[in-house]
Amino acid sequence: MSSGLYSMEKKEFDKTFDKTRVKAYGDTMNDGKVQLSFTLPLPYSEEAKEAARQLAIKMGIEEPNVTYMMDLGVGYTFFVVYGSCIHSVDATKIVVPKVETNTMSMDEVDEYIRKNIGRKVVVVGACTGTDAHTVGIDAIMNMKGYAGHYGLERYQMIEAYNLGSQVPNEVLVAKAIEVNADAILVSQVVTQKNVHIPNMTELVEIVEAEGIRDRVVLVAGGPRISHELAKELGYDAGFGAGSFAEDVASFIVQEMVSRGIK
Amino acid sequence: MSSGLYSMEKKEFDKTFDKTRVKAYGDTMNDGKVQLSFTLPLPYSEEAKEAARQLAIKMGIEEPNVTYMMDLGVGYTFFVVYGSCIHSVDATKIVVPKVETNTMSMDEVDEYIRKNIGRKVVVVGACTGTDAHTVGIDAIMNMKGYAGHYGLERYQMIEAYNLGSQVPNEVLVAKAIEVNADAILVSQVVTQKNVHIPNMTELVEIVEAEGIRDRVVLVAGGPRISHELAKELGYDAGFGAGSFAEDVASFIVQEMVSRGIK
Amino acid sequence: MAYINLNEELIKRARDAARNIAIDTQKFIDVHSTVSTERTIARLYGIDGVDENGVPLPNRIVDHIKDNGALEDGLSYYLVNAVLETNLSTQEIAEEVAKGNLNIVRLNKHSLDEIRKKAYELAYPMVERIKKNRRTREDMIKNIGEGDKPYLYVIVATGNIYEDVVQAQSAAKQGADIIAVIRTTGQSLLDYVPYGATTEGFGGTYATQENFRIMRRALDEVSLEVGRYIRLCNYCSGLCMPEIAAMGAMERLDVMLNDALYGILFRDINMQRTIIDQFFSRVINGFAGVIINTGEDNYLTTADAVEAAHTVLASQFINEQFAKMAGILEEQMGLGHAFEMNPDLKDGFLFELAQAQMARQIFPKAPLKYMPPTKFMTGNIFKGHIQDALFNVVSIWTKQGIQLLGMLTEAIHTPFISDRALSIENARYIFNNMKSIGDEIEFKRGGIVERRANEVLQRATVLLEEIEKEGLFTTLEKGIFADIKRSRYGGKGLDGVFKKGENYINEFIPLMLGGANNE
Amino acid sequence: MAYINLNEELIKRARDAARNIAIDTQKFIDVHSTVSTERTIARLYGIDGVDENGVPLPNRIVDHIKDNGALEDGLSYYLVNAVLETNLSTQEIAEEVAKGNLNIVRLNKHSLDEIRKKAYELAYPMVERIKKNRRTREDMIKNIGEGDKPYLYVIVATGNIYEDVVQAQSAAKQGADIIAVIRTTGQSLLDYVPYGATTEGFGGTYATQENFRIMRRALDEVSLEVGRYIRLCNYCSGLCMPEIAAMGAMERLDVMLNDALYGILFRDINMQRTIIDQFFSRVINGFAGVIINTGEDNYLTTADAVEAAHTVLASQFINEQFAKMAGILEEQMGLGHAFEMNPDLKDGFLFELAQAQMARQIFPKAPLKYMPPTKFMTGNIFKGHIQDALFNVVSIWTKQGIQLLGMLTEAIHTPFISDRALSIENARYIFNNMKSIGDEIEFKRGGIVERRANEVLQRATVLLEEIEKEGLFTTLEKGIFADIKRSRYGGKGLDGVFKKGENYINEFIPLMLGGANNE
Ligand code: B12
Ligand code: B12
Ligand SMILES: Cc1ncc(COP(=O)(O)O)c(C=O)c1O
Ligand SMILES: Cc1ncc(COP(=O)(O)O)c(C=O)c1O
Repeated sequence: MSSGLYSMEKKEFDKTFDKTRVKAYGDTMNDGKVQLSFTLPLPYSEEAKEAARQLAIKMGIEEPNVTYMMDLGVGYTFFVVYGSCIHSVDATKIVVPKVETNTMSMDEVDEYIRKNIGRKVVVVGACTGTDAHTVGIDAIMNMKGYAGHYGLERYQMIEAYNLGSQVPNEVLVAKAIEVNADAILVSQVVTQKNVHIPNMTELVEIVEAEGIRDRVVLVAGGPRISHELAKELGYDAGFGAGSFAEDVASFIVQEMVSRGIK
Repeated sequence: MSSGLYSMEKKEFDKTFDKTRVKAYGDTMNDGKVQLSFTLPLPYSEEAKEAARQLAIKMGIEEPNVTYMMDLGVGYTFFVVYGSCIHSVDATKIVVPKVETNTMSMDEVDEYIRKNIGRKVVVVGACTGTDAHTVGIDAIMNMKGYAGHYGLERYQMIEAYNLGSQVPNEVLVAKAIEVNADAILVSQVVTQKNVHIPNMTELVEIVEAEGIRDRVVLVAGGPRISHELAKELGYDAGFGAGSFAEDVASFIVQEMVSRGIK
Repeated sequence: MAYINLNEELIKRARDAARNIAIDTQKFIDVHSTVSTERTIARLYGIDGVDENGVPLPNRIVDHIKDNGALEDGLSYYLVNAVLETNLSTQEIAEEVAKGNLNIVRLNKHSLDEIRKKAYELAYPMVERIKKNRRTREDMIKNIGEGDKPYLYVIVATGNIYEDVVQAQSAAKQGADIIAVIRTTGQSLLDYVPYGATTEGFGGTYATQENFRIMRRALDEVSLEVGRYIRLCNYCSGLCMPEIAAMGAMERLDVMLNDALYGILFRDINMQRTIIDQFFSRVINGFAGVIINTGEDNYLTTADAVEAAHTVLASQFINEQFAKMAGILEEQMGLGHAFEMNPDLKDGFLFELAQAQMARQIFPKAPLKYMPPTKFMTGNIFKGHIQDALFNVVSIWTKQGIQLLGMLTEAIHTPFISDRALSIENARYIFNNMKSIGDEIEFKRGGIVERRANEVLQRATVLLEEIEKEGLFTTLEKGIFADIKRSRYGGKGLDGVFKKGENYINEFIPLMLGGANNE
Repeated sequence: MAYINLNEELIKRARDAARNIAIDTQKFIDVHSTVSTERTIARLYGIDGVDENGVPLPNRIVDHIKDNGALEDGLSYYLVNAVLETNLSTQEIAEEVAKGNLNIVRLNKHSLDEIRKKAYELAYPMVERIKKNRRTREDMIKNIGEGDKPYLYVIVATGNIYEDVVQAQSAAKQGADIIAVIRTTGQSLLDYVPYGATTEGFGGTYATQENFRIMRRALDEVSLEVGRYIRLCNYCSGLCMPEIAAMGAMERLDVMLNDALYGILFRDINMQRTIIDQFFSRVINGFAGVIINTGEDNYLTTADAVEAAHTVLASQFINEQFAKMAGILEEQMGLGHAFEMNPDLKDGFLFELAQAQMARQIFPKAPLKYMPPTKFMTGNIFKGHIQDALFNVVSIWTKQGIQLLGMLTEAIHTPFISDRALSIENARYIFNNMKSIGDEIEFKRGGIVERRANEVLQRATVLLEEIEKEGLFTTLEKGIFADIKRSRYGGKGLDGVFKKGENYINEFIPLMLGGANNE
């Protein structure tokens, strides 16, 4: 009656969690397990499989296991790979730029405006450039709102103009000037080949050229827009997937107050 | 009427295929697109998402896009990431160790044995150690075979003994000695925590200790066994997923002849 | 085939209302034309190419007539007259006009009868070419075969036609039956059709005649290899509806997205403009043997799929009648709908099944175009892949015609080569593993499925009868479809609409109307 | 609920044959015992712990009796006698025996009557403890609730019980209803149960009583958090069947894999040994209110699922009768079957549906355990995920009891934490989105599904009647199940089997038989 089975495995790595060296996790702390899939422009063959393995190794995958390969039929092969990634991340050093205001409810926003600004806040929004995805900006602006969160149009102290889809930047800025807008909202959903970058940049340039940059709050949003990216491009804030009207409204009014826009 | 739309995108990378620098492919040559998924032992949060992004960057992913994160409920978070991998592989330098014999049909193998060996070849096989996955070795050895390929038992010039599952290495070697085997076949399917490595190594050691290494062909197989690994561990060949009896039979008999086993 | 009991009386009422809506709108269409319709006639008369600034000659010659204040007579009148007068070819005339060497409005006029006769004669070669394309398609299908229905329809959208070819051929080898080359973002708003082979687009590739040709050639090649005729699809809807239909007819495209309502609602194209364009584009599609795909599935990308299900059905009825009027056979009517309910909905699958089965029974011969989940797709590709699987289940069960395959990366990017491979694998697995389910499984009488289908039918009928009273344009102004309001005088392209004058002729309509049966 | 017409006459014949097979085998069981059965009695009398070499005391004391050539009288006789003689506790006696200080075989013997009385008295506390566990379970379910059926069953298999806890709690939070801690490879072949908390296993974690306790505590904790009682599952089958059943009863496990046939066929455990062990283990499981899971699904991992479907059904009938005989209620019979047909099979889905619906109707109260695709899973995790999706569709449709969730990485590794999350998501989506499908969709009379089910039933009946004639052991020797031949005298553990002697007693059987109803 041997209990030899107990001792077969050597502890090969340190299994304690270290926040300065966080690794991926499959079923054992620090095992580094990751799943990968990709296509290589190489014909279905053992050599292609080996190339896939080597690519994984270059990514820092130890003992990559090519669990599947599929012939895509034109000299291309698709791979699924599992393996242990040697890289780790220092989670104690992570700082995520976030929109720094605290979110208020619709009523609180209205109240805040009454108290601190004393007049209706004017907001102009659009889906700009060639982008026709209005659902996002509608979610933020429409009376009806989104997922049970009312849009800006329903706020008593906000006057909201939603210009809709495929609005040229010039038109949006012209409208902002016409209605004396306090904030401009830009939605960008199509990001293929980074088409949103020049478009978003152009808007900032126009706003600056028109000399209104300091008296408007400039906000961008869309599923692939991060606060970080928006800041980089010269916006005051960026809102990604899962944003609601109150997030934006709270930001706008607090930003107005802190910048002294009255 | 402007055709300005045509010129918006700059060619950012070289789109020609270079076999010395093969990159992953999404929809444009050399775009480097890969998909990743992994779990981090960090609570669902923006910080965890950033950690995922940073891990991807360490793996050589440019502009990683964390497309999804899922709260696993115990301070762990699962991520799906897409991005462009900067690494490339030199496909001109790839050499894959393969079993070097050419595969003959069952009849050809029998004929080959008659001509070159002149007596029945004796093969002993088993699924060894704690491994109970017999389907693989059965596929190779059973009369019935697998996917329309008859197993070794049906070969007129092969005498095949299939010992079944969970056979201790000692028992397998003892049987090989008893029946004067020309080849020993080892199947290993469970590879969790590399449990197959010590087990496969032990067999080689026993075979050597018994002094029969030079007169048997030693073959390993299983879904995660590569020829390379088998060679490393001291086997003559390794057969992975999708192997058939004729592959193994062809190898055994040609190896016998080239090593002068008669 | 398993069936649900549908209220036949309601179906009849709905269809009658839709017919009246179409007839009423057709009255408006018949007395109007558009710049794009005229450019289409130019193309059908063989005018092609661009001027030194890259402006297409069809645009140059139609603008020329417009600039001369003579648009109401239409292009044919002046062009054919110019041929009679100058003995130049139509192409030469266009080139001379573009160079400023010729003013075709100012030429001596031949009699309308003479022009008509000549017009017919000049139209003939193109009509024959298109007829020949139709026969080539029929022959290829007969000789090399085609895929089973539901056809597997996938998109390619790299922006680069040559890269598209790689992706398309790969898809065909994996089992795709129809390849749609998605257009670049914004092309539908261009009031011209770009020219030549193109390699730079955003979220799609320019629809150009040369690109059509390149892709058709690539697909013919791979069709022979895989032993299945692979259909090619592109998009008519937009400011160039009939022009693109004509290009598609010339280059043997097989399937074309064609829906004025889509353009009105989702591209803010002026309703007068596009409804006029739609008619001619459908006449051409019909004659070319093209399967049209309509776009009512798009309603559900903005409206809720449970709430707005009846608007989809109503739109299918209207599209059916508009198609009929333009001579399109039922077998060519790829009426659209979509699997767009919230995946969290309890029994949502039964509701989807109800909608699909209902459409199947109401339009029994139509190769229904079934769109995949898009709105509720997320960055979770694993969940997405099974949403697509349930979509495939509904499709094989209810015998849809064209399965627009869902991609697991729908919420992330236009498909990578492997995304397409995985989605084809998904559909093939399910279509084969559940092959006979539609014949083997029955719907409970009076159950959720039957009740839901009849409720949707009921609401669609009421809506259609309301539209019948108000007229289509007024309905659109009121925002009844897809929650979107459009003004009769707003949107893009109104300036291209004109009332036909006394001399207006378009011989292609009598030559082509009657569709694939017009021999 | 939708139903298929099954030949009731055949069902009756099959069930009768199975009953006769069980009765016949039970005659053999009744006059035999095994070392593991005796060790179980030791444990139930409170003996636990290991000696200085790590050998469990239950083994030491049973080996002691065996070494003294007295095994035929069984453990109870000597142990209880020793209590009467020495006034030591059972645990103290075991410890003394292990130290070599005491020979309980050589002690003065009390009368059998006296021993019997004392045995009953000593057995009482453990019987009460187990009863109390059952009530605790019932109360918790009443107070905090439980998941809907099919229960979502997932495995954890890290090898480390503490790591398993993380994975299990995570799974519970995602929606799992049952957590099975897979045993390490090879444990079922150990003729002892390892002791204490363990952190090193291969493809699974050692089943030890301490590990059971650790996991039960973790699940109770998370049950309260998620507001659902989370069931814990482990494995009886193997050389320690009844011992593990007893440990499970003591630690309030809720579900246990329990199938002698599995051990015989897939672990080459001697048939006499394990069929004897099975009886006592099931008596304990039954009394503890545990749902047993049988293993006929495993046949399809070697044999073809279309060809061998009837062997699964036949085995379900046999397992039902063996369970009944051991006092297990129908509501505790998690009879196994599996979704293991080749995904390339045309209409394979309908065949799977037939099998699942048939099992549902033949065993209407049993919480059928439905196993996922494993054999045809590959390294293609994307395809795998939709194979699992179709499996989930069949399950919700046919109202299975316990859904052993398929993992997209089945062919690659034991589940990662995220694999489990994705498979729970898969099942939850489909179970909710198709909730009522079983009540809303009907099977065509005389269609593929009905015909297939009756064909399988027919073949199972013939097989059972054959086994009835030959006897179970002979059938196994002939290799009729799962294509595997086993000798009556081969396999592991035969040396632990003995014929009961005159003094043999086991008071736990009368105390526990009658199962969960035995109050
Ligand atoms: C609906 C839809 C359409 C509809 C749009 C209808 C309409 N009126 O909007 C139609 C059918 C017309 C369409 C067309 C096209 N689409 Co589209 N579409 C989608 C789809 C399915 C859903 C988008 C959506 O409505 N999301 C729901 C809303 C609520 O979410 P959201 O936009 O992220 O908004 C939230 C946040 O991001 C944020 N937010 C968004 N904007 C703003 C702005 C501000 C100021 C703030 C504060 C916040 C904010 O708040 C919102 C609420 O939380 C997506 C795929 C998907 N599942 O995501 C593809 C998708 C976006 N489309 C895509 C493409 C390529 C196209 C086309 C270009 C295809 C083509 N060539 O024909 C066309 C052309 C459109 C064009 N020119 O823009 C791609 C984009 C790829 C990319 N990353 O670039 C996607 C991802 C699909 C794909 N895989 O190909 N589409
Ligand atoms: C069937 C099966 C079982 C059956 C085995 C029945 C039997 N008699 O074989 C049963 C149910 C008993 C079983 C049990 C277990 N299994 Co199991 N099982 C599988 C399953 C579903 C299929 C394996 C199979 O039969 N493949 C088909 C054969 C034909 O393919 P093959 O083995 O690769 O063989 C081919 C080649 O590799 C090659 N080949 C194989 N051997 C040899 C030998 C030679 C000499 C040559 C030349 C070629 C060759 O040729 C063959 C034909 O082409 C896999 C999952 C999967 N889909 O792969 C899991 C799997 C292998 N099992 C697994 C595990 C963990 C177990 C258990 C340990 C779980 C547990 N703790 O209880 C137990 C214990 C088994 C043990 N001690 O070994 C894991 C292994 C993980 C790992 N990589 O280590 C897998 C991958 C499932 C999983 N994801 O957890 N299993
Ligand atoms: C009917 C119809 N036409 C055209 C399109 C695409 O047109 P665009 O190029 O405007 O995106 C679609 C897309 O969904 C459609 O449904
Ligand atoms: C009935 C039954 N018992 C036990 C097991 C597992 O036992 P082992 O630990 O021997 O792998 C299984 C696994 O499939 C089973 O089906």
